[in-house]
Amino acid sequence: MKNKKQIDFTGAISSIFAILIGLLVGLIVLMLSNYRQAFPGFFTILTGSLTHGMKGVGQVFYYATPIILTGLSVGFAFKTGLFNIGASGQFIIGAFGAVYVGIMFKNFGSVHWIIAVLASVLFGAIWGSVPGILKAYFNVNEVIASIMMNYIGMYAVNWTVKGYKPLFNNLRNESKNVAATAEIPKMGLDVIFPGSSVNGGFIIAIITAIIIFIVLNKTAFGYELKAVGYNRNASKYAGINEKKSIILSMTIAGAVSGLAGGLLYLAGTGKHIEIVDKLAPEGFNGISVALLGVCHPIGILFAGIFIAYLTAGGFYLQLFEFSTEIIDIIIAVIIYFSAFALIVKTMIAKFSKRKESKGSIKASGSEGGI
Amino acid sequence: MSVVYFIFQQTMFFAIPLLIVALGGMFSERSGVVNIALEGIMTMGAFTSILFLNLTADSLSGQGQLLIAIVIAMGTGALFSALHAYAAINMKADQTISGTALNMFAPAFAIFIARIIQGVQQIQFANTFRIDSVPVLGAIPFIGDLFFKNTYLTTFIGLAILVIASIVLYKTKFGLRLRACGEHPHAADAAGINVYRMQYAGVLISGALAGLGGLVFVVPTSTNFNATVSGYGFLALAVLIFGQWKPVKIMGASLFFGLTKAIAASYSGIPFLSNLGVPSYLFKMIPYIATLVVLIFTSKNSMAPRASGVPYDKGQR
Amino acid sequence: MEYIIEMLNITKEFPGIIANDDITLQLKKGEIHALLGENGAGKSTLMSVLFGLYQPEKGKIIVKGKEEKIKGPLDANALGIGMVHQHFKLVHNFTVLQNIVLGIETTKNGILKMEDARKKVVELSERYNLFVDPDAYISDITVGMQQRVEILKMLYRDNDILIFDEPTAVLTPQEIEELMQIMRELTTEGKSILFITHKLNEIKAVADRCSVLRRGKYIGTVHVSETDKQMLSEMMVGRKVNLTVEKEEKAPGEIVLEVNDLSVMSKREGHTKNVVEHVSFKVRKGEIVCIAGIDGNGQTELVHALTGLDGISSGSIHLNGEDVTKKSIRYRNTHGMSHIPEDRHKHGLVLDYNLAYNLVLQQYFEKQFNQAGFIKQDAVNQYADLLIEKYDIRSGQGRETKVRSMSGGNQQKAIVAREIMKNPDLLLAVQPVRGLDVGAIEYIHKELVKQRDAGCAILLVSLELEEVMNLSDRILVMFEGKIVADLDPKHVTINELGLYMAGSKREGDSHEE
Amino acid sequence: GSKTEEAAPAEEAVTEEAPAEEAPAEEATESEASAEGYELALVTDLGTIDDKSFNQGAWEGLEKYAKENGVSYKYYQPQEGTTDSYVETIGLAIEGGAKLVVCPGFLFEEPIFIVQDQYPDVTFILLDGAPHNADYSEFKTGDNVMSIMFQEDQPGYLAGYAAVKDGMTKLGFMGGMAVPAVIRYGYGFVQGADAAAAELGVDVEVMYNYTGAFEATPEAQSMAASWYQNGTEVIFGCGGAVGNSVMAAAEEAGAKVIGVDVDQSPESDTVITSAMKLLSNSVYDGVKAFYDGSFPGGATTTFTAANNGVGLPMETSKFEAFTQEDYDALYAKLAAGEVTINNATEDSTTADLTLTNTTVSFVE
Ligand SMILES: Nc1ncnc2c1ncn2[C@@H]1O[C@H](COP(=O)(O)OP(=O)(O)OP(=O)(O)O)[C@@H](O)[C@H]1O
Ligand SMILES: Nc1ncnc2c1ncn2[C@@H]1O[C@H](COP(=O)(O)OP(=O)(O)OP(=O)(O)O)[C@@H](O)[C@H]1O
Ligand SMILES: [Mg+2]
Ligand SMILES: [Mg+2]
Repeated sequence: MKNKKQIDFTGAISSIFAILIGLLVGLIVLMLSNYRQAFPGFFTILTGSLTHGMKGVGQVFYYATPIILTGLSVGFAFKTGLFNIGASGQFIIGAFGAVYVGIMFKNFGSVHWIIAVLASVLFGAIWGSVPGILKAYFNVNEVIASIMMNYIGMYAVNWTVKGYKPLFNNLRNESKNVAATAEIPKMGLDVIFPGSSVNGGFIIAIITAIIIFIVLNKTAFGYELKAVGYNRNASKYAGINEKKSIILSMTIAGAVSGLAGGLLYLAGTGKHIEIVDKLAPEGFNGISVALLGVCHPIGILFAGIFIAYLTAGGFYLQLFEFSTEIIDIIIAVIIYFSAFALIVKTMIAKFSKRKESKGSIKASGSEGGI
Repeated sequence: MSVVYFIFQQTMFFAIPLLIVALGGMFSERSGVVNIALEGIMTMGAFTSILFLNLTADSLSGQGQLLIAIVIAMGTGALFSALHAYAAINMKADQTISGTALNMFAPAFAIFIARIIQGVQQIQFANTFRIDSVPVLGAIPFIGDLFFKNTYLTTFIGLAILVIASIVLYKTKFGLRLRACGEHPHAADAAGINVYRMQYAGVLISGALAGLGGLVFVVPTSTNFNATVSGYGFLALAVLIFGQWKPVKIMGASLFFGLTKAIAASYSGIPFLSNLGVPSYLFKMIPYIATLVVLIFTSKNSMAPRASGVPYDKGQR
Repeated sequence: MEYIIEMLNITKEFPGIIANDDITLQLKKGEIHALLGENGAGKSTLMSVLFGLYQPEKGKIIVKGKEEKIKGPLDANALGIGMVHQHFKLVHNFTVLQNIVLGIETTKNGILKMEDARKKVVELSERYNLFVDPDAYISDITVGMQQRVEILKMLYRDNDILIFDEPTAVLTPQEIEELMQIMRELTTEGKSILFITHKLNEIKAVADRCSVLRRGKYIGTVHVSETDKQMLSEMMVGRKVNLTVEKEEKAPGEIVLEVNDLSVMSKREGHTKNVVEHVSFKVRKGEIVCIAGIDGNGQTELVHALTGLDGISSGSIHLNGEDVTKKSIRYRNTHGMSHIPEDRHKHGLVLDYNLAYNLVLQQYFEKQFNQAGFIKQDAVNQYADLLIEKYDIRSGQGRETKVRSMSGGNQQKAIVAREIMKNPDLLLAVQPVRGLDVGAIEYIHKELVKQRDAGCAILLVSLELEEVMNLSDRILVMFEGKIVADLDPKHVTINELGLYMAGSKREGDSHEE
Repeated sequence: GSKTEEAAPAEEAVTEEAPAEEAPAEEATESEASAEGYELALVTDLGTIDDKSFNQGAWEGLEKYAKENGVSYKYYQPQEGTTDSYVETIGLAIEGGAKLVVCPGFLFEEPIFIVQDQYPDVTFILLDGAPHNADYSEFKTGDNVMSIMFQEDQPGYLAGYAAVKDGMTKLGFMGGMAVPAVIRYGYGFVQGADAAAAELGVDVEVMYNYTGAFEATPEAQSMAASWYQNGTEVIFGCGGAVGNSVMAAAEEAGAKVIGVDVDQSPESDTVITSAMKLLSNSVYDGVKAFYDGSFPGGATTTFTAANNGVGLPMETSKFEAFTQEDYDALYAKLAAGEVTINNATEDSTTADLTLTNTTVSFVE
């Protein structure tokens, strides 16, 4: 009866198992395409970002920032029973909010960037809330609503940026530069990682992950959101306002994706909203990050960093005769095998059952909860 | 009148691939497996079949070449989707995860292989498949102009698939069993049906159709393939849900989507529409906004297969 | 070949629990063999092993004298074994006919041929008095009808070994009577039946022999004719069980619940109609008012209206004198109302939460478990352990058990514990002991009486006449959405009550007689 | 089979020169052994080297020189489309041993402005732009930088003129993204058509649109098809793969296409001519000058008709009425500066062009 709650490491173990297989497949592909450079190439994937000093590490964190956040957005929604495939639209709308404030409001001085970031959160939240509202009140499948909102968001942003002169740099067919005051401060990271693009956004991402972790696992609010995700009827029975919960879930997910957009476009690296009719890939990468991180906020944090680290490795892989798509292949394989978590868990459970005495074994029940 | 024919034909270019792929998705979901990998499977199907078109450009052309390409596209799609089936069915994997992995894998793989084979990632092909006018049928007034002129074999294949899909789903043993698996696999199992085998069939059919959809999507609209199907796999997913997982409604949904997309893309060449002075971005957004509005009115009772997306586990209730 | 089925030394383990521990069960040809045991004793598990859903760790199964490996329902069917699961395995959007033929369809040129099947089904249903509309959709027919479909499924397959897992828990008394009749008929045709039930009456009524399990272990097999209910329950629980409820007369106190002219509209296949029609009644402190009626006469809708789960079309609801007609569910829950719901999986539990979290489902937000928005995990754990101990909720891993993996009976206990421990002013209990073993029933009935004695007003909805007669201080009979009688259990017989419920007798009738 | 196949990175040649020794960076490891290998480098913007546009044209020029002279070469792709990332990628190319880096596209204006001082020993060729800082307040082209520009309005003008002279009066222009080079092509095209229309005394209509991406999409195909079906005779497909969609539509409608940047006639029989800028020649010349020691650093070279840097491929063109003589005459006038073309890309629309016989329907 007196089972102390034990931390469940099986999720992490199965992710590591998937990563090992993915890397192995990557190595095989490298060998098949060019075996002479395969090992140095492979080594570069693993160490590329580490052998360029603190700058390389800083770059990994910089690239990790937006995908950690879209990953948190997707993962958070998953935990509450919703599939937010609309991170892409929320991301670009959030970016627009930030860029708009960054360009138009020039008199805010040192709090300018904070207001711009808040604008991105607000815009993303509004965009995310729409599928939530449609689901809560009209039972519209959130997957299809999110897909539609992706396209509407992309077109709306392109239309506005292009159509509104003060925002549009017509020489480059993209948004203008934001004011210097709107750029995210480095928060000391430039001292640790000199020469890299990493900035305070990374710290904000970490804080967001921790907040989401606490909300989901320690608060009554998180209890409600998850309960609604698992069983809408029972939640209603328990007096939870399930409509409100669904809307709030999507709104928060949207806000986090919007934040991702805001932080990226305010990073001061020369990123602009390009007038291209193409969905932002960061949103879809968020799905991968969330899944690799088993939808756990802290897992997502590491998954985001890991994928950015591999991508950086792929960047340095260009010093050899390989095309960088190998990295995408490796990541895809990793994600594929991370889907086998359930089986791996069962195997772990069987294994530990043999070792431990009965009674303290985790059930191999259905997890994953999407 | 020619504007009507024109819009109809353009509508078909958008609607037919959506129809084929969404029907594919329907088979998978009706068997209980969510397939969000449609985008990736389309990419793979288009990749191999167009590579085939490219490689045989000197020796083959016309409908014969297209038919072989169709077989290749379907075979590739089925093969590729087997990865999803294995994960979802044998490994009881989370179906979103393995679908996402496939979506990510396909373009990377297509580019990687294209570069190895021919150096560049785009694959050129010669489109020798358009039918100016179907013999005899093309001469029928109105109907002939509408259906049998300036068309592709694939349009008819798409419509044939619709008919076959409806019959298979509702009139055959296979369809009955498939639907049972998607609604209540334990019931199917208790009735002596091999749920795993039915789900494999569903996923493989979805793969074959999505692979074909990839080819059908690319052929009329470009002269090369660049490892992407521009999000049409996700749109097909939307069409599937919009069409309430039912063949005829899926057809309706893809026509609706195809029509609004065709108008959005071609309004500038249609004097009546271009004179309205509606900004092009609004036209571009209309298909998506209209879909949302329609969904608001039609979603009250979801017809989603109940067990779709839940890995089937004998032991569980 | 005396035994048609022999399950020898079966052992089946789950994480943390041995569900079947060296169990032996022998079924004779042509007999009805009851299987009895507490909740979680391992009955369903044992039957699932026989039906091929689980593979046992140890033991062997001999069917018709031959040892068989049953790897799945397909194998089971081939051996003539059919099973009616307690949670029916029917496809909700298929017709009756489609459900019956599923898996053994006849086709012509690849196209389904339903006509022969239809003929055979009609024949079977006539022969066994199992009338159903072959073209009705499962989602449109009653639970009793659905069960007939399940039975027809087995007959259609010519199964001769039939397993019924708690078939009666969801049936009305009339339906139960009919089912027993059918079971008897089936055995006269040489079919053999394994019958799981918690209701000793039923065992006495139809079973030839009865095997008893306790905590995964085999206790013994007896001839039903040579035992009585008391002995059976003692075998099962391991102690004496008091099968009748003891309660003292008590004068009811102030009004806790007052319902005035309540109507509920419901949309069913397009057209709307009143499923609860102008209902008015009161429940006072210290009384157990029972709503009796055949399933589907508006009880569910009435309760959902009282709790706020569904809206109403007219009328008012007062709780402790306060008008709560427009109040939220949460408001009612926190102002003295408790609710043991009818559908424990749909409403009562979050199956993927652990037991502890489920035990605070109505209270996680209260000060006791909540500080500045944060859940006090230690308090939750302590509370959970308390309830588990007090109500003897059994599961593999205590409060950390995913509720989904618990046996149905124990799931029910968890809900009852949670709702009673709230110390409500008004307890709405809808079939609170459905699926529970006699020991647990005894306990819960005692708890209900204790609540009543402590001044709680209890509104009990039950389909079981015996429970109604035993427990209630007052009986309201519902028929077609109306309350057709307000009776005193001491002045009415079970038979009369049945007539009221069937709509063939109305209040006032007795005076005219 | 198309010409793009030539654009393959010549792996054979290069891998042999990638000896596993010595790395330049501080933290030398074996993994970087292949550094020091690639003397000539090209950094793409977000496109790939087979984008049928800047990247590809530039790559072909670089590759041609490298192959002829046995120099090692390689291209690099940035991780994202930001100035920082371009700078980082140029850094990687230099780490990889580059002595000369070709940067095609105006997106490199700012990155080159930064790296020209950061790597004074490395030489850069910037196509389609001039280095400047983020807010355009400072322009500077270092001695180690050669900036190459094209007057795209001239080939555009030639194409438009030729089409109308060839008897067509309903034209279309489908650009990719509205970036300066594309805009210049389009404006030149319209004005050339107008000039010919004035000479012939006919009225000309031009449908005009920027699709918003350099990609082949069904939407682009559909728009082109709608124009053709509405009577448009030829469409100038001006934006990388957008042209492939236009060609697909033209094949269906039995209509004509004008290609862009390079001679696109091998890609489809519908291509009647192409408005070319000799990207690959310009890069070839630049690289050659670098090795000859005559690198024109610090200056901007503009390729125009005057230095034979733009034109139509008359050998492969399929004109009926427009002759080589007509072409030569107009070309000479352009070279001599006798034709003025409005090529102001900033804050102008097609409505700002002065046209006499041409109406432009701008499709937003
Ligand atoms: N798949 C499973 N995983 C884990 N534990 C299980 C599983 N199935 C059953 N159990 C456990 O095995 C025990 C026996 O369960 P079983 O369902 O056989 O009991 P039962 O006799 O049918 O009870 P009831 O009368 O409540 O229906 C229970 O403690 C239950 O929690
Ligand atoms: N997801 C699951 N994980 C583990 N065990 C499960 C799961 N679902 C069901 N079980 C177990 O499987 C057994 C058989 O299920 P079944 O529906 O027959 O239960 P039951 O106890 O007879 O039903 P009831 O709830 O009406 O009492 C039960 O003991 C239950 O505990
Ligand atoms: Mg049971
Ligand atoms: Mg039970």
